[in-house]
Amino acid sequence: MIPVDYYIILSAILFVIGVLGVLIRRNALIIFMSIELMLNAANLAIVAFGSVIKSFDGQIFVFFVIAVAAAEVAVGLALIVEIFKSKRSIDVDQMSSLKG
Amino acid sequence: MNQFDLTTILPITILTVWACVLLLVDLFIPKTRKGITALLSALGLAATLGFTLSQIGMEDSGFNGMVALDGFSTFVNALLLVSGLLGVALAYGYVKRMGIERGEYYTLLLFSVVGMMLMAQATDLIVVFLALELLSIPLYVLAAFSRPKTDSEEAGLKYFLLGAFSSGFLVYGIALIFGATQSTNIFAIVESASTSTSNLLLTIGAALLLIGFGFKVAAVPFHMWTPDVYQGAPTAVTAFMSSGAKIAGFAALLRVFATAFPAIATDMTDVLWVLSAATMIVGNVVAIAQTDIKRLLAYSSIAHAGYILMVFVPYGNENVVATSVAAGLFYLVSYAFTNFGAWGVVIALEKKEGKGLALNDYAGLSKRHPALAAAMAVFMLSLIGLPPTIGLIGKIYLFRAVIDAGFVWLAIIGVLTSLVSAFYYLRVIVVMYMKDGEPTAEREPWLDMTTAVTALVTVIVSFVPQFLFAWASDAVLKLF
Amino acid sequence: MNLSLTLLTFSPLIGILVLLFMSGNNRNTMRWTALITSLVTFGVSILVFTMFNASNPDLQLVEKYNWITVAGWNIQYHLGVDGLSILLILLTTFLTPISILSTWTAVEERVKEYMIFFLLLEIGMNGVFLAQDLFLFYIFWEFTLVPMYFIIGIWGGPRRIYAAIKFFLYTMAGSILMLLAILWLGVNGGTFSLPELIAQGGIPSNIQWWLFLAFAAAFAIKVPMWPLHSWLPDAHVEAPTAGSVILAGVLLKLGTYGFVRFNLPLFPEAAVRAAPWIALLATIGIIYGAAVSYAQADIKKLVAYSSVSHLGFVMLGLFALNPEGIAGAILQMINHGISTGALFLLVGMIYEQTHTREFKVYGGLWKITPVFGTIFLIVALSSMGLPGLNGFVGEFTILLGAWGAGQNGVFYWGNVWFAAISALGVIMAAVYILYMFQKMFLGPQGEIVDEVKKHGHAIRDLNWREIVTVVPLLIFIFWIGLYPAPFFDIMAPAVDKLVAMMPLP
Amino acid sequence: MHLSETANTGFLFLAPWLVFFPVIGLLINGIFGGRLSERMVGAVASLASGAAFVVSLLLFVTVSGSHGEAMRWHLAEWIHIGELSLDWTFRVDSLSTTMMLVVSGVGTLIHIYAIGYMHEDVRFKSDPGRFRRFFVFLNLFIAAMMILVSGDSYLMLFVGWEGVGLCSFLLIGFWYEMDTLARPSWANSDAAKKAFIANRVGDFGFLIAGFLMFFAFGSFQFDAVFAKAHEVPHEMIIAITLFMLIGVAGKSAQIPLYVWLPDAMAGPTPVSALIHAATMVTAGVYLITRSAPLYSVVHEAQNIVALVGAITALFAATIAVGQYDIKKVLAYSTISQLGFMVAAVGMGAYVAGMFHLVTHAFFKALLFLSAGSVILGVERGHHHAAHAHASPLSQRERARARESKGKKKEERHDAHDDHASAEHHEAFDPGDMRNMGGLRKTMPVTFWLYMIGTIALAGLPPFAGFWSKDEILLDASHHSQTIYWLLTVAAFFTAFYMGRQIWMVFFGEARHEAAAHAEESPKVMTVPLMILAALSILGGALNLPFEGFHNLGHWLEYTIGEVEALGLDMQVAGVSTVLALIAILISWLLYGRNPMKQGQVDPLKKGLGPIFTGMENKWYVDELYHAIIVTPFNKISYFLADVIDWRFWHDWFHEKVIAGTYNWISFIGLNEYADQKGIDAIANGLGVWTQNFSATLRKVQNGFVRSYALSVLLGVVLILGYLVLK
Repeated sequence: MIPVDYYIILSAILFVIGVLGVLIRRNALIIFMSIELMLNAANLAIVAFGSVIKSFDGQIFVFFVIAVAAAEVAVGLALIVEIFKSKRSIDVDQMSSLKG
Repeated sequence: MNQFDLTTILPITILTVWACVLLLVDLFIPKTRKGITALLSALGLAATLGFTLSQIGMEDSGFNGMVALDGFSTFVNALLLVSGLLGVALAYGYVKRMGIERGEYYTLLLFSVVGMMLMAQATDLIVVFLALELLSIPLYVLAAFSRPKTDSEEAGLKYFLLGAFSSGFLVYGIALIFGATQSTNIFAIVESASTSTSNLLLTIGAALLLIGFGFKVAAVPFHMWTPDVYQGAPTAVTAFMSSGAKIAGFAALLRVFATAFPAIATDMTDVLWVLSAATMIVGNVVAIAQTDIKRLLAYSSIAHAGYILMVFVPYGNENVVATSVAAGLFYLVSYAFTNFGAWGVVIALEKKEGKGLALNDYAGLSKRHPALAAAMAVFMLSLIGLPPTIGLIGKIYLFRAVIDAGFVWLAIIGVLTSLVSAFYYLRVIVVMYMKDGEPTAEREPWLDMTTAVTALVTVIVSFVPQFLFAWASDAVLKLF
Repeated sequence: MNLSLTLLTFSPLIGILVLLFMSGNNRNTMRWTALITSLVTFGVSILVFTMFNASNPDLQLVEKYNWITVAGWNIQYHLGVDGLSILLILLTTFLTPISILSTWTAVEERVKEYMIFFLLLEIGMNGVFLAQDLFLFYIFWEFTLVPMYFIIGIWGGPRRIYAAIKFFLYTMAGSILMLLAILWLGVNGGTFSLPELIAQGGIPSNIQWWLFLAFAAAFAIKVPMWPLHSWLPDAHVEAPTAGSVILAGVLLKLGTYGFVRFNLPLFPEAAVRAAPWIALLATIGIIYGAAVSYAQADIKKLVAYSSVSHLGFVMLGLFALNPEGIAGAILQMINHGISTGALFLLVGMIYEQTHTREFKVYGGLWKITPVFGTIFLIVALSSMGLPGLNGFVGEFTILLGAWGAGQNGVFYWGNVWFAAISALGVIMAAVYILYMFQKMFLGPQGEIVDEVKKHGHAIRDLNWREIVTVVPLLIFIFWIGLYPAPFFDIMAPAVDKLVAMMPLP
Repeated sequence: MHLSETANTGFLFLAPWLVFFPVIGLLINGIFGGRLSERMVGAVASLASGAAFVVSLLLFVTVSGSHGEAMRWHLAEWIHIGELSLDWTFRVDSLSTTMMLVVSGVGTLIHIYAIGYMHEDVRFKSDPGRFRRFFVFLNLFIAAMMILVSGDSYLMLFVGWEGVGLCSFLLIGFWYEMDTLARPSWANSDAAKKAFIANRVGDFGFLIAGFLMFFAFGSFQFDAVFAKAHEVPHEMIIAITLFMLIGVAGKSAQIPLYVWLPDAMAGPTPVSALIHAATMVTAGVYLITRSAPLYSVVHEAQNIVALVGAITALFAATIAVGQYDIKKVLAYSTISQLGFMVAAVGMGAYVAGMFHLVTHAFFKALLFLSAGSVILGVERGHHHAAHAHASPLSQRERARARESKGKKKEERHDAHDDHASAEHHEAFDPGDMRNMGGLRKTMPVTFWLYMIGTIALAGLPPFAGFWSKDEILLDASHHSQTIYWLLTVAAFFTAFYMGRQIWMVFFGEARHEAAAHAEESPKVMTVPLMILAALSILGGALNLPFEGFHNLGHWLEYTIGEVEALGLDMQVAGVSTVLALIAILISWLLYGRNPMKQGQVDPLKKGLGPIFTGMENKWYVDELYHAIIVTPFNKISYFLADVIDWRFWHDWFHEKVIAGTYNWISFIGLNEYADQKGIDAIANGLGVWTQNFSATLRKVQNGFVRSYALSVLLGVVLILGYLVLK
C-alpha cells in the first residue's frame, strides 16, 4: 500500500500549482480553474487521511466541498460572463479601476 | 435527527424557509413594488430575531455535535439578525434610488444571514466551511449587484476570486487538521490534540484556517480586497458586508480557536499578536490618505478588525479568555451599530453614478442637515473611541482584556493607532462642520430611522452598557 | 440621598434640552437660555459650597452608586468633592456664565450649537472635577475634548481647523496612555474607585513609575508642561474669545488638577521620585514661557505663552509636595483661571472692535478707552504677580514651598535652584506683561485707531455688558489678593491630608 | 498683639486708616471724579493724604505716650498655609511713625502743589481729563507707601514695596503717549517700564532674601526674625542681607540698578519730588534701618552696603555735573544722596541715615518742586513768546473759534489753543538749563526757594542738609577712611553741581526767549514750597549734634536700639563746609563770572574734555546695560520664540517631523506603495530570487487581483514559515 505521505505530498504539490496559477495567470477563467485545483488538492488530502483512519467522514466532507465548489462555479461563471459582457475581456489585470 | 436537533437550528431553519418562500413570492411581486419584498424579508428577520431571543439561556448541541446552541450563538445570532434588519432598512430606499431594485437582493441577503448564523453555531469544521460559503456566495453576488456598473462587477469578481482563493486555504487547513486529529469536530479535535505529541500538522492546519477567517474579517495582510470591494459594491451591501461578515468571521474564529486549539495557543499567540498589530497599524495608517468616504470606512473597518483581533491573542490563557471573548462580543456590537450608522449617512449622501462619495461632498453638511451631521459626528466619535459613545466603552473593554492578559505593548499599539485614527475620523467632522458647502442628502424615512436608531443606540448604550456587558459575559460563560 | 453633585454636574443639561428644541432664529433667547442655565449651575455650585464642610479633609457629598458591576467590572458612579476640587468647581461654574456673556455679540453664527457645546463643556468639566471613579473620570475627561474641539473648529480664527485638530490629537495622545494605566489599576486593584485604590496602595515602585508616567503624559499635555506646549498657542490664538477663556481658565486646570488628584495620592513613591524632574521642566517652562511671551507679535499668543509660564509655577508648587506649595498651586490654578481668563476676555473685547491682534498697530489706547485700560492694567498686574492682587499670593506661596522643598531635599540635586530660578520668572513676567500693556495702551496712538475710524465707527470704551462681564473677575482678583484666608482655609485640610501621604525623603 | 495688650493703645486703632484714607480718596476720585471739578478732585485727594498725615500725627502722639514702644494692630489674616502665617498687621513704632510723618507730610504738601502744577501741565499737553487720574495715582501711592512703612512683616513691607513700584510706573508713564518734550513717542512709557523692571530685579533679590529668611527664621514677622538674629548661622544672615541689598539697590537706585531713576524724570515734577526724591526711593534706606538687628550682626554685609552707597554717592554726583536738564541734575543728585543714606545705614549709623532721609525729603522735594515751578514758568514764557509772534489777525480768528467751541474749550488757558501746531513743540525743552538763565528776575520767589534748597543740599550750615550730612561724614570718618573720602568728594561734587545749576538757571542773561518771558507760579504751588523751605532750613533741629538735642536719635532708639550719639567734630564739619564753599566758588568761576551764552559749549567741557563727555553721557552705563542685558535678552527671547519655539518646535518638529512622518507613512501605506507597488516590489524581488518564475513574475506589473492574492500568499508564507521554523 502506498503510504499516506505520498498522497499528502502530491496534494501539496497540486495545491502549490493551484496557488501559483492564481498568482501567475491573468485569465479569470484559468485563475478560477486554479482555485478549483487548490480545492481538489484539499479533497485529495482529505480522502487520503480518511482512508488512513478508515472513516467515511473524509469522503463525506469531500462531497460537501465538491458541491460547494459547484455552487461557486455557478456564481463565478455568471460574474465572469457579466464582466465579459461589459469589458469584452476577462483579463483580471484590466479590472483595476478600483484602487487607491 | 430528532426534534432537539431542529431546536438547535430553529432560527436558521425559519429564516432559510422564509428565504426560499420569499424567492418564490417575489416572482409575483411587480417590479415597481419590490419594497414589499423588503418588508417581507424584514419581517422574516424580525420573526427570527424573536425566536432567537426566546432561545436565550438555552444550551444544546445537535446533529451529532455538528452545531451548537448556546449563549454565544444566541448572542451572535441576535446581533447578526439585527444587522440583517439594519441592512434591509438601509437598502430599502437605496436600491430604488440606484435603480437596482430587484427582489433577489433581499433573498440573497437573507441567505447570507443564514450562512452567518450557521457560522456562529458551527462546531464542526465541515459546517464551518459550509456556512462560510453560504454567507460568501450571496455576498459575491450582492457585491456585483449594481451590474452593469463596472465598478460593482469588478468588486464582485475580485471578492469572488480572492474569497475562493482564501477558502482554498481554509479547506486545505481543514484537511490537515483532519489528518492530524482524525476528526473535524472541534471537541474531538481538542481531545485528540491534547494527547498527541507532534502538533506541526495541526499547527499548520490551524494557521491555514486562520488565514481563511482572516480573509473574511479583513485582517492584514489578507485585507487587500476590502477597500476595492467596499468601494465598488453598492453601499447598502458594503454596510451589511462590513458588519455581518466580520461578525460571523469573528464568531467562528472565536469558537473554533478557543474551543479546538488551546493546545497550540503558545504558537498562535505570537501570530495573532502580529496580525492584530499589523491590522491596526496598516488599517489606520492607510486610512489617513483616503479621500473617498467608502474607502475611508473600508480601511476603518480593517483597523477595527485589528482591534477585535486583540482579544484572540490571549485565547490560550484560561483565566482571561472569557473576559477577552466577552469584550470581543461587546466590541462587535458597538462596531456593528456604529458602522451601520456611518454607512447610513454615506447612503444618504450618495448620488447616482457614484457621486457624493468624496469627503469634500460632506462640506457644510452640518448647516444643511444638522441632524445627519450630528449623527455622523457621533459615529465618528464612536469609531475613534470617545465619550459619550459606545465605541469608547467597547475599546475600554477590549483594552482591559488585553491588559488583563498582560499584553501591554499590544494595548499601547492599540491606543496609539486609535490616536492615528482620530486624525482621519476628525477630518470627516471637520469637513462637515468647519467647511462650507452645499451638500444634498436624500431623506428617506427608513434611512433616517436607521441612522437615528443607530445613533441613539451608540450614545445611550454608552451610559448603560452594563446590560450588554452582562449578556456578553454570560454568552461566553458556557463556551469554555 | 444627596444628589447635589449630580445636580451640579448635569444641570446644564436642562439648558441643552431647551436649546435643542428652539428654532434657529431667536438668537437672543438662546443666549439668555444658556446664560440663565449657567447661572443656575453657578447657583447650584454655591449651594454645594454651602453644604461643604471646609474643615473636613475627606470627600464630601459623596454619591456612590453601582454603575457597571457585571462581567468583572467594578465601576461606580462615584462623585465627591473635597478641598482640592471645590474651588475649581466654583471656578468652572463661575467662568462659564462669564464666557457666555462675553460671546453675546462675538458669536453671531450658529448660536444654538455654540451654546449647546458650551454647556456640554461645562458638564464635562464639572464631571472631571467631581468624578471619584477612574473610569467615570476618564469619560468626563475625554468628553471635554469634544465640545472644545467644535468650539475651536467652528467658531475659531482663520487657522481654526488646524488648531482644533492639533488640540484634539495632542490631548488625546496623552489621555490614551492614561487610559491604559487606568485599566491596569482597575484590573489589578479590582476597582476603579479612587479612594479605594488610594487606600489599597502597595503598587510596586517600578510599576508605579510607569503608571505615574502614563497619567502624567495625559496631564502634562493638558497643562501644558514644557515642552509639550506646542498646541497651546495654536488653540488659544484660533479659539473664539470664550473658548480661550474656558481653555485657559478651566481646561488647563484639568491637567494640574489631575496631578493633584491622581498622580500624587495614587503613586506617592513615584511622585517623590519624579518631583525633581517635574520641577525641572516646570522651571524651564517658567523661564521659557516668559521669554517666548515677550517676543510675540500677537496679543493672544503672548497671553498663551504666559500660561506656559504660569502653569510652570503651578507644577512647581504641586511637586514641592508640601502644604505651601500645593495649596499655593491650587490657589494659583484659580488665579490663573481668573487672571488669564480675564486677559483673554479683554483681548477679545478689543479684538471684536479692531479685528486684529498684532501689537504693532496698537498703542495709546488708554487715552481712548480709560475704563478698558484700567481694567486691563489691573488684570495684567494680577497676572504679573503684583502683591495685593491674586497672582502674588499664589506665586509667592508656590515659590516659598518650592524653596522649602529644595531645602528639604525633595528636589534632590535641584535643591533651591528651582525656586531661585523660577523667581527670575517674576522679573520676566514684568517684562512681558509691561510690554503688552505698553504696546497696547501706552505710547502714541496706534494706526488701528484710524483704521477702525475708516470703517465708520471709533473705538469705544467698554459697554455695560462688558463691564458686567469683567467686574466679577476683578472682585476676585482683589479678594484673593488681599484676603485669601478663606480660600486657603477651604483647601488646607485636604492639602495636609495629601501631603501626609507623601513618603518624603 | 501681645505688645499692644500691655500698652495704652491710644490711637492705634487708626493705623489701618493710614491706608484706608488714601484708598477712599482714590476711589472717590476714580469713580465719581469725572463729575467733580478739578478743585474738588484736588481737594479730595489732598484731604485723603492730609487725613493720613493727621493719623500719622496721632499715632506719633500715641507712640510718644507709650515711650516709643512698638505697637501692632492686627487687621486681618492674609496667608495662612502650612508653616506660613502672614497677617495684615500694622506696626507702629518710632521708626515707622517717622516714615509715616515724612511720607504723609511731604505727600500732602505735594498734593496741594500738584493741584496748581497739574492744572497747567494737563493743559500744556492738552488732555485736561487726565488731571483726575494723576490724583488717583498719587493717592494710590500714599496708600502703598503707608503699607510699606507700617507693615509688621517683611511680606507686608513687600506689598507696599511693589505697590509703590507700580505707582512709580504709572506716574512716570503718566504722559505715556509722548516724550519729555511732549512729542508723540514711546519714550515716557519706556522709562516707566524700565523703572518697573529695574525694581523687579531688585524685588527678585528681596524675594530670595525672603525665602532664605523664612527657612532660617521661620517667619517674616519683624520681631520673630530679629529675636533669632543671633541663633541663625552667620553666613545665612550675610546671604539674606546681601540679597536684600539687591532689593535696596533697585528701589533706592543704587549701583547697579540706579539707571531707572534718571529716566523716571519723565513723570510730572510733583511725582519726581514725591516718589523719586522724597519718599519711595528712600524705602531701601528704611528697609535696612528696619533690618538693623540683622545687619548689625554681620559686619561683612554692612561694609558692602556702605561701600555700595558711598560709590553710588560719588558716581552719581559726577554724572550730575555733566547734565543739562534741570531735573536730571536733581535726579542724579538724588541717587547720590541716597548713596549717602545707604552708606550711613550700612555703617550702622541708622540715625544718621534716617536723619538724612528726613532732611533730604524736605530739601529735595523743595528743589524738585521748585524746578517744576521753573519749568512751568519757562513753559509759560515760551507760550507767551510764541503768542507774541502770532499775527493779530490769527489771534482774532482764534478768539472767534474759541467762542464757537463752547464751554469746555473756554476753560483752557489762553496761551494753549495753538498747542497742536507742530513748530511749537518741535525743539523747545523747558527743562534744559541751556535754555534758561536770568530767571532770578522773572521768578523771584522760586529763585529764593531754590536757593534755600541748594544750600541745604550743598550742606552749608546751618541748613538741614548740613547737619544730617555732617553726621554721616562723621560716622564715616570713624568707620572707614575709604568711605569717608568717597563721601566727602561726593559732597564736594554736590556743592559744585548745585552751584552750576544755580548760576546757569537763575543768573546771567536769558539764553532763550522763553526764559526771558518766564512767569512766576501761582500761590497754590509756592505756598507748599515755602513750608518745605522752612523745613529745609530748620529740619536740622531734629537731631543736632549737641548733647540733649539728639531728638531723632533718642526717638529711634526705641526701635533700633541704642545708637552712639556723636558730637560735632569740627574737623569733619570744617572740611566738608570748606570743600562745599570751594566747590561753589569754582562753579562761580566757571558759570557765574562769565554766564553762558546761547549755544555756548559748557565751559567745563573745555577743561575736562572726555571726562566731561563721560559725565554728560552718564558714563555710558545705559548703553552698557543695553548691550549686555537688554539686547541679549531681546535676542534670546526672539530666538527662543521664533527659531526654537516656532520654527523648530512648532513648525519643524511638529509639522515636519511628526505630521510629516505621519503623512509619509500614510503615503507609503497608501495603496500606491505598500498595497500595490510595495507588494509588486517584493514580488519582483522574489522573481529574481526564484529563477524559475522570474520571467513570468516580472511580467506581473499591474495584476492587481493577483497582487492581492500574492499578499495573501505572503501572509501564508510568513505565518507558516514562522510556525514551522520556530
